[in-house]
Amino acid sequence: MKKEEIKNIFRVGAIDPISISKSIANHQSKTTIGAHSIFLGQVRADAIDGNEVTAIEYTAQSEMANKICHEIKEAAFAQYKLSCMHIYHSLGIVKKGELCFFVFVSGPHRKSVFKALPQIVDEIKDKLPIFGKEIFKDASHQWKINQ
Amino acid sequence: MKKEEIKNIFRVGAIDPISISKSIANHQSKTTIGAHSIFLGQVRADAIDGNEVTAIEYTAQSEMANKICHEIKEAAFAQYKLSCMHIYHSLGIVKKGELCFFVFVSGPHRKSVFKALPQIVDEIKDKLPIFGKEIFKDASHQWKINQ
Amino acid sequence: MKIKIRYYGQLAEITNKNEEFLSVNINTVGALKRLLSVQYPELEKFQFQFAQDNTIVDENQKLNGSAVDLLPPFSGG
Amino acid sequence: MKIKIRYYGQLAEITNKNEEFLSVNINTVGALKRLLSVQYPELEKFQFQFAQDNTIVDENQKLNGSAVDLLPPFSGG
Repeated sequence: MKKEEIKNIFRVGAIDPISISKSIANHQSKTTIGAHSIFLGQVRADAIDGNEVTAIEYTAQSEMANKICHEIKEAAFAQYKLSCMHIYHSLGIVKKGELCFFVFVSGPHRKSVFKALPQIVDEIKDKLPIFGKEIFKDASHQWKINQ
Repeated sequence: MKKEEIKNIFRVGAIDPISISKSIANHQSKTTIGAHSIFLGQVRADAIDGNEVTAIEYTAQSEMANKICHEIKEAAFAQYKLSCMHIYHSLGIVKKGELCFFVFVSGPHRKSVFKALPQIVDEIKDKLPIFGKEIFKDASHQWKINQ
Repeated sequence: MKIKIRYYGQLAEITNKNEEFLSVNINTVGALKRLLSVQYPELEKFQFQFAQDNTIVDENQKLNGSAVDLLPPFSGG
Repeated sequence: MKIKIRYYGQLAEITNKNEEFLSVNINTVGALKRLLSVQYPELEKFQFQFAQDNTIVDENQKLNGSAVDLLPPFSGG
């Protein structure tokens, strides 16, 4: 496999479900793939003290985030038998019910993709300098904390 | 949660990527969902003794398969905190590179969906009376065996 | 008793039929299995399971008049 | 030395700026941290990390003239 360049994972605004079906369809010519697995993060309308989250605004140190994401991908390719991997994360406002995070892993067999996907998702959440601001109905906000 | 009726998981021919994006988009009004995970099975062009798989033809005892699939779903809902689950499997011819199997699990948080998804996929492959006939380039065939 | 037998996957290929009706004078799945091995000696070479009323059954299961399915190993997904 | 400091997430809110240039007479990240705590006493209440050249650094790290990032806890996904 040729050395991949560092890709920009960031997209302004929500991730469109149509772009996901296009991403899936793009793999139909890769006939060594037998299994795909996808993770999608969606903005929840969490209620906190009677106030409801209506959107999350994401910011990031994107150069650093892209570099670390690239390292996470390379490590997963080295560890598991995978064919390809696509990752997008939103920047800016994503409203409740919309998608903010997309990780798509493909390989010959399902075992590898099922091991790789949660690991990649967890590492991205842990290691990428991305910051979510939860915006409430009454226009107040709080800074998101990942469990 | 109200008792769900037994659904027909079978679709004639390949699963269209567009139907997947529609299925995803249908969840944007469910704002307690924070995590989706999807499995897609794709027909590989495996080479066996120099002959190449060009399609798989699926048949099933579909009434029994739908009943067992329903039981697998109910057990997963009882075991994990999930919001919804959608499952499709192809019947008839699915060409190499096309999708034959779709499992879509959603829940408030990723941990439950990551545990549920591989379990549901494995159980469907193990327990549903579905039969794949691998059709080769030279029109010969062999019966698929799941590892 | 007249029972419907349904053949799936490779077993439909071996018997060259998807289903048939048999008039039989037997009570159990095991007895049906022996009867079918006489009718289709090739079956002996294959692994398969029986189902009745959409449930896998073992050889002690009583035939109840419902269709009986002959299911080769599953290979969905 | 003149260094660019960039503030992210909640830290941009506290300092009320995304970035600034500081002329400083110090060598390490630790010294910068102490200097910024004087400038922005509120920072003491928050957890944050430093990065230089797109890498998390500890307080012993030498300042090399590249921009320094102040990063609050990550909450992507």
